[in-house]
Amino acid sequence: MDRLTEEQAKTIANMLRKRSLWMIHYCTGCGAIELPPTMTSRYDMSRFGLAPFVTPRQSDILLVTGYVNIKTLRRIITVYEQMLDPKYVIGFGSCPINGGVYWDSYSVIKRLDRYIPVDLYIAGCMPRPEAVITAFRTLMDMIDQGKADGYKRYKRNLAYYKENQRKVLG
Amino acid sequence: MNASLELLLATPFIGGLLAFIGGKVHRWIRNLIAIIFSFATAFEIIGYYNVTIKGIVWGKLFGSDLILQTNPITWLFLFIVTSASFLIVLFSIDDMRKEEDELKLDAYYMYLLFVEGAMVGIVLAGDLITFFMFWEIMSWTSYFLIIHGGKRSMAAGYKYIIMSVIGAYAMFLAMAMLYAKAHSLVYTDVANVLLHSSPAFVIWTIVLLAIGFFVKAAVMPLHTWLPDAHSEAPSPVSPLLSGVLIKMGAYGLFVVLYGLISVKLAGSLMPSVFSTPLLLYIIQWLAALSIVLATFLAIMQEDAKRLLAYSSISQIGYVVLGIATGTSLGVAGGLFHALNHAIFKGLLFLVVGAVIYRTGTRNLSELGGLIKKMPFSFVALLLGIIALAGVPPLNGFVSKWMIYEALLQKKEVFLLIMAFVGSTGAFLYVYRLVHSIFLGQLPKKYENVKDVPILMQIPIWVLALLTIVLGIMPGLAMNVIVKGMAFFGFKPIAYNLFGFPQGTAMGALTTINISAGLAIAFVVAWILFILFPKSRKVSQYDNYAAGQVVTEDLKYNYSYGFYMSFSRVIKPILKWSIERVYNYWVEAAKIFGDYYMRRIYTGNLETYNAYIVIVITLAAAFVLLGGKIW
Amino acid sequence: MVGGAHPILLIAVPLFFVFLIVFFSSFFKGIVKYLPIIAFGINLIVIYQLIPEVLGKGMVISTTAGFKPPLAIDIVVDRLSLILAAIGSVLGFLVAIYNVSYIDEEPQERYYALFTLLVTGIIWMVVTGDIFNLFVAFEVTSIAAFGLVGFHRDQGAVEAGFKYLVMGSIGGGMLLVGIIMLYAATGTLNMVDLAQKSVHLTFGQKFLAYSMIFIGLGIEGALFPLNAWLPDAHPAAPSSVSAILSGIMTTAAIYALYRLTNLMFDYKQIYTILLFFGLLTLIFGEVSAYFQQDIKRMLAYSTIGQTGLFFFAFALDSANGFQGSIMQIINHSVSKALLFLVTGGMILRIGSRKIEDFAGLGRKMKFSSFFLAIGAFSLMGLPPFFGFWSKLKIIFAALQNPNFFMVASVVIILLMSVVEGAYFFKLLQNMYFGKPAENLQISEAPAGILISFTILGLILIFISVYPTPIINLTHQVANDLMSKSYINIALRLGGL
Amino acid sequence: MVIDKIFFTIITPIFAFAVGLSFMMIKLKVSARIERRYGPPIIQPIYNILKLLLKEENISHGVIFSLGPVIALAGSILTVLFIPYAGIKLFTGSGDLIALMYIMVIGSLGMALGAGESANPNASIGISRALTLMLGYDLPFVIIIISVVLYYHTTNLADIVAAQAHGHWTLWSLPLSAIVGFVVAYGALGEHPFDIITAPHEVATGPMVEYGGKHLGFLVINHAFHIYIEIALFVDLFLGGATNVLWFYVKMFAVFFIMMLFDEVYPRFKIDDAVRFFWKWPTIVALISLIIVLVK
Repeated sequence: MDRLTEEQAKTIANMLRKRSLWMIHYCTGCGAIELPPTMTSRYDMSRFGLAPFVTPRQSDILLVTGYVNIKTLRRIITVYEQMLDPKYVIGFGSCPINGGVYWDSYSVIKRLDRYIPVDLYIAGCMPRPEAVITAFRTLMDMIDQGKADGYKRYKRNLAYYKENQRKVLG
Repeated sequence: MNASLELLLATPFIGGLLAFIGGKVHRWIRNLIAIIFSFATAFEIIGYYNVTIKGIVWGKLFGSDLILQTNPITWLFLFIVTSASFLIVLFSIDDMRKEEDELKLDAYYMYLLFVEGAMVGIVLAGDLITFFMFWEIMSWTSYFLIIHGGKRSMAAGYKYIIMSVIGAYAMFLAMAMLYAKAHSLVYTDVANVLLHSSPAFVIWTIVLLAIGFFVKAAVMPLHTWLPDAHSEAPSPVSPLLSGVLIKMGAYGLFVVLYGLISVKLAGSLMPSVFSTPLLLYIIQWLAALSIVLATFLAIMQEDAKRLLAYSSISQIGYVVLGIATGTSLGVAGGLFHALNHAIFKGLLFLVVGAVIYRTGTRNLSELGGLIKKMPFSFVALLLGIIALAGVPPLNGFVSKWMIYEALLQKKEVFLLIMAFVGSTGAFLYVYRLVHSIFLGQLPKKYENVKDVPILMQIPIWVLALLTIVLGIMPGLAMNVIVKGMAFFGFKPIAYNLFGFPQGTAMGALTTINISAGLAIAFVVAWILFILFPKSRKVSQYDNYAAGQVVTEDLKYNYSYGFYMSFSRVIKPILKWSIERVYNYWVEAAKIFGDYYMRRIYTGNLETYNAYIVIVITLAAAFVLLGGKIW
Repeated sequence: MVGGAHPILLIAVPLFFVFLIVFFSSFFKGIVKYLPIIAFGINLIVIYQLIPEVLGKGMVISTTAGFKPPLAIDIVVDRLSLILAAIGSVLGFLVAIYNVSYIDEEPQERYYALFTLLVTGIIWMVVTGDIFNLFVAFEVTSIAAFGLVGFHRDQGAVEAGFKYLVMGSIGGGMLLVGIIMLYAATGTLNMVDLAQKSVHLTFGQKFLAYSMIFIGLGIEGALFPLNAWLPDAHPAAPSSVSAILSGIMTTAAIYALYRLTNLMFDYKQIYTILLFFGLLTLIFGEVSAYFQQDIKRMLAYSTIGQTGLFFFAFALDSANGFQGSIMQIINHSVSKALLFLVTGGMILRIGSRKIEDFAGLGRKMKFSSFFLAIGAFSLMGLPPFFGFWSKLKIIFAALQNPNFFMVASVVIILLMSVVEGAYFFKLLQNMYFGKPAENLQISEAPAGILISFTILGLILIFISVYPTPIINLTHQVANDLMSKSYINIALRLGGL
Repeated sequence: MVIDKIFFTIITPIFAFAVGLSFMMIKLKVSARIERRYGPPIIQPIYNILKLLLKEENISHGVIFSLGPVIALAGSILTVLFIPYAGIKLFTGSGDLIALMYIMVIGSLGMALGAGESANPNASIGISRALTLMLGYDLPFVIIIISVVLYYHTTNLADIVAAQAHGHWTLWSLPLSAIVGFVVAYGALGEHPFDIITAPHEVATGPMVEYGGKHLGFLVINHAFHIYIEIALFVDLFLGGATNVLWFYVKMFAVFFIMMLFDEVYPRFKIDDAVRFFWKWPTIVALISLIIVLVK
């Protein structure tokens, strides 16, 4: 064990992490409808070690499926902060990117990554299960290469995120 | 150290009186006297360890001797009584300090020591008069202890004393019948007479005596006083009642069953079921029913002390069940469980008392999270509940194991099933206790709570230590029990310091291996655990609530109706209440009595004179019939 | 006429003091209240001097007016009489002290005269050896009691006094009829003589006379169903008088019944009937007591119950039964008098007789409450108090020859003991732990009251922790009764 | 001799863990195939456990919160030592079947304590359900234990195994008991329809709701032990144990495989219905079996 350098240990850890990704899906909008086919026998995301989980403590991925308004943002932040490092966020569909069809709504958050660090977006309305799976594969690659460092960014730029959150949530 | 038995008996009584008088001078003098005398009593019994004294005449009444005696079984109960009393006096010093009325406190210590003395008297008694006398003294002195608790405790105490008196008089009737036959109530004489009596007489004697003991031991269906009395009594009194006082019923049962009559005699008098005399078998069933029903009721409770009170009914069921088996192993198990129950139930009541002392409530749904504030109490409570649930490696397991094995040997499967289920049920209610008091979220109002003063912790720790010591080394207690049982004519059972070798029971038990194994397994698991990254402590409000933010004003704790789903399952049983049956009859009797009393003492002179005329008429009729009505 | 003390003094001295009270009342009123104390103090001295004599020989006899028995009225003090006379004198003495603080209502001189007369009559009743003399004593007692019951002169007291008067008169009349019947049949009034001569009478003759005597004494002695005056009279009377009435007067009547039954009517059938009377009295007394709200009424009913208990024990017709009965009489006299005295003091302070108003008194009147508790415990028969020993004896006696009826009786007795426990514990609980009324400002009872019941309470405690002498004494008494030694000794000592 | 004992003491928990883990692996794959999925890689449970253990951050709600999984694991390791397998009987002489029944509880106690300390109502409800369910399956369980013990006249598990040698399995002699035993072991494992305790959709995995990271990793390891304990006990009691490891494994696998099939087809009970179920049919059947033993 002691022969392993920290770098190598991290590599091994990342290798393990990418093979076992547990996901909590925060279903705010219509996007969740695409998840059942992703999980079940047609696409079967468990092939990649992905599995849906229920509490933030157990999960590695926060999947925000759909638009985020002010009310749900507070919950998303709570859930995100309760997750254990390393943790990743995926914005699902166009709404978390720019508000989607709700772009001019008074209560909808336009850009999720102003409030929590999003590692990956899946564009589309709705993204097909194939797109979802591709996204997960991409995330795995990112983890493997150490690029999925949203949680580190969040810690580094905590003041920035908190400021943005405060502005919206009051 | 070999003082006379009279001195041992007198010590607590003298102590009580002195404490009462000392209280007039200063409260610390009173406290000191109470401590010294209760300790002296506990210290005096050391001299009687494994000593058998056949009998000392300490008085004479109506031509029969009053006798004190001791043997190892006596010593076991003496040990329970005196050491528990000492610890409870220690605990009382701080706990009862909140009582402002010094006179009440003086009386409290007096009665505390009187109860101890009465129990010592019961245990030392060598004849039934002495036994009954101290039994009655115990009843009324403990009554005064119970009603210290305030308004609600008065109703509880009233119920207690009335039921005790009824039980005692049932016992008294049996004694009087015995006296008529034997013209002496010394145990040996009584035993001789019973040996040559008719079966009906022996059975009636046992039944009547057993009623007396069962009221005190709270065996169903005579238990209804216990939940009220034990929960409403002051915190230090509850362990005395639950831990020690109800054991007197078990002791009495033991003495009657094996001192006065023997199993062989009982077997020759009545048919046997599962090689147990019928009467004993009925007692076993009552005990087993106590175990199961009281366990179910305990699961439903919302009040910590009431929960423990019901648990006492269930645990005393094990003691009685063990004693009533009639085999060496079972009786030894029953007696050992009496000791164990005194230890862990005393411990649990003291801890709950400590919690009440700091928080002022015993309502389980109002407590929670106290582990952060009272860690020592938590550990003690944890040991107590593990022992109570009969989980190795603590003491409750060993005695329960003995009872199970004894029942297995006798193939009394239905009783065994009930005993097992009671034990599993115990796991439910003890978890309720630890969960609702110590685990979960800490309400804001208890943020400044801290552990209890050292004087209250000492008794807790002594008892906690005993659960471990007797759990790992049951041989320490078995020494006394086996020697004492030889005195009552039981076959010796093989045992060693750490359990029971193969052949005693249907299996073997080596407690040291279990505890050592557990310790090693724990260390291994712990080392594995700390190899991985250290954890960060989070606040109790940083909690999963499906995204909701938990705030202080939100009670985010599940503690009311903890086993609601289970109560739905046993609803048919819960509909039944023995207490309601009793109340119904008592009310009916009251209405009946009131009605006829008013018809007779009308306050009307004419009616009264009519009575005189009636008597004259009857007398005349009697004369006219020549004095031969019958 | 031996050893310096003459038993006649037991009656003569207090009677003399009655006259003194009447005499002094018109010009030197202040001294009147202390005269009964002196009278019964002297009585106590007399009794003390009689003790060795009586215990030694078994009996002391003195005759009056120079005649020889059976013509003369003789005073016979045997062990049983001595016990009752001693109780009477002690209670008389203590209540006399009690009166000093207790009675402040006019006309005091009449009260003291009647009171002295009452106690004298009671003592007289127990020491007389002549059946007509017994009737006289009975009437003296009754008349004094009628007056005292109505002493308060409010409506309740007058009503109670009247009821008592009517029933007591019937009782006196019946007693007289019975005595006349006996006299007509035998031609003698001396008890010993009567006992010897009545042997020749048929059961029928005797039984009719006995029924009359039984009714007469039963009314006074509170036997069911003749006792209906009692629950009214005891609460209505001043507590001092209740103590005497409850503590010794009913007992004296019962004593007379014992004596006559034992001497002349010693039949199995009679005892069997008496058993039923005892049990019924016990049941109705105790059950009624449970429902009372008025403490003195409760104690009065309790007296009925206790009477039933010791009467039952007597009716067992065995040495053990007699012993238990007499022990219970002692216990009842001392405890019940104690209870009445204590509650008298409490009622004086709080001005109410309702049990619920006694709440919280345990804190305000510590001594009173303490002695109340002790008296109640002894009555309930809880160890280590004297009542326990006596109840133990009674139960053992009842089950000496266990048969179904006896076991059933014992079950009833024990059940009634439970009822007794129920109401006494209710009282004690209320007293010690009940919530007192707002601003209850009361102090301990006045000195005279305190002294008297403290002495009585200490006596009770003493006989509780050291019952041996009394057990031995009552054992002898029971043997006396069994062997009818009354007749033999009286014959030897010239009582006839 | 002593060396042997120490060696096996070390090797037994590892063996038990390996067996349990292998079953977990197979289960994922088999259930995926029944659901016509491809399923995760066969060693997915190892990835999961290692990932959980290697989480960079762990949270704790207090000492007991952390100790809970440790006590649970310690209890499981201890229990494993008391179960004889493949002719190896380590501590079986120190604690018989009855002792074993209560040693098994230690693990649950640790779990319950930790869950309680997490201060989450979901955890408390989960524990409440777990204990209630335990009371439910305990009734038939003790009845079959008693009937087996009375049948063989010993409470020593090793002796019971020995008595079943040469194919005299309890399964053949007491078939009703064996059926009930299977139901009970199945209920104790908490698979469908008895997964009321962890029911993710109702109480968010119940006792484990606040657990993540290495704590959860320990609980998963504990689950592997748990599977081993329940099935090994069943095999020892009813299928005659085994003389060698392979044969033991095959028997265990057979039992587990049937269990997996049940797991796939049932929905979930309500907790009180589960208790009622256990107190009805399994209890009646067990009692019948017990009476048969008694009459014999």
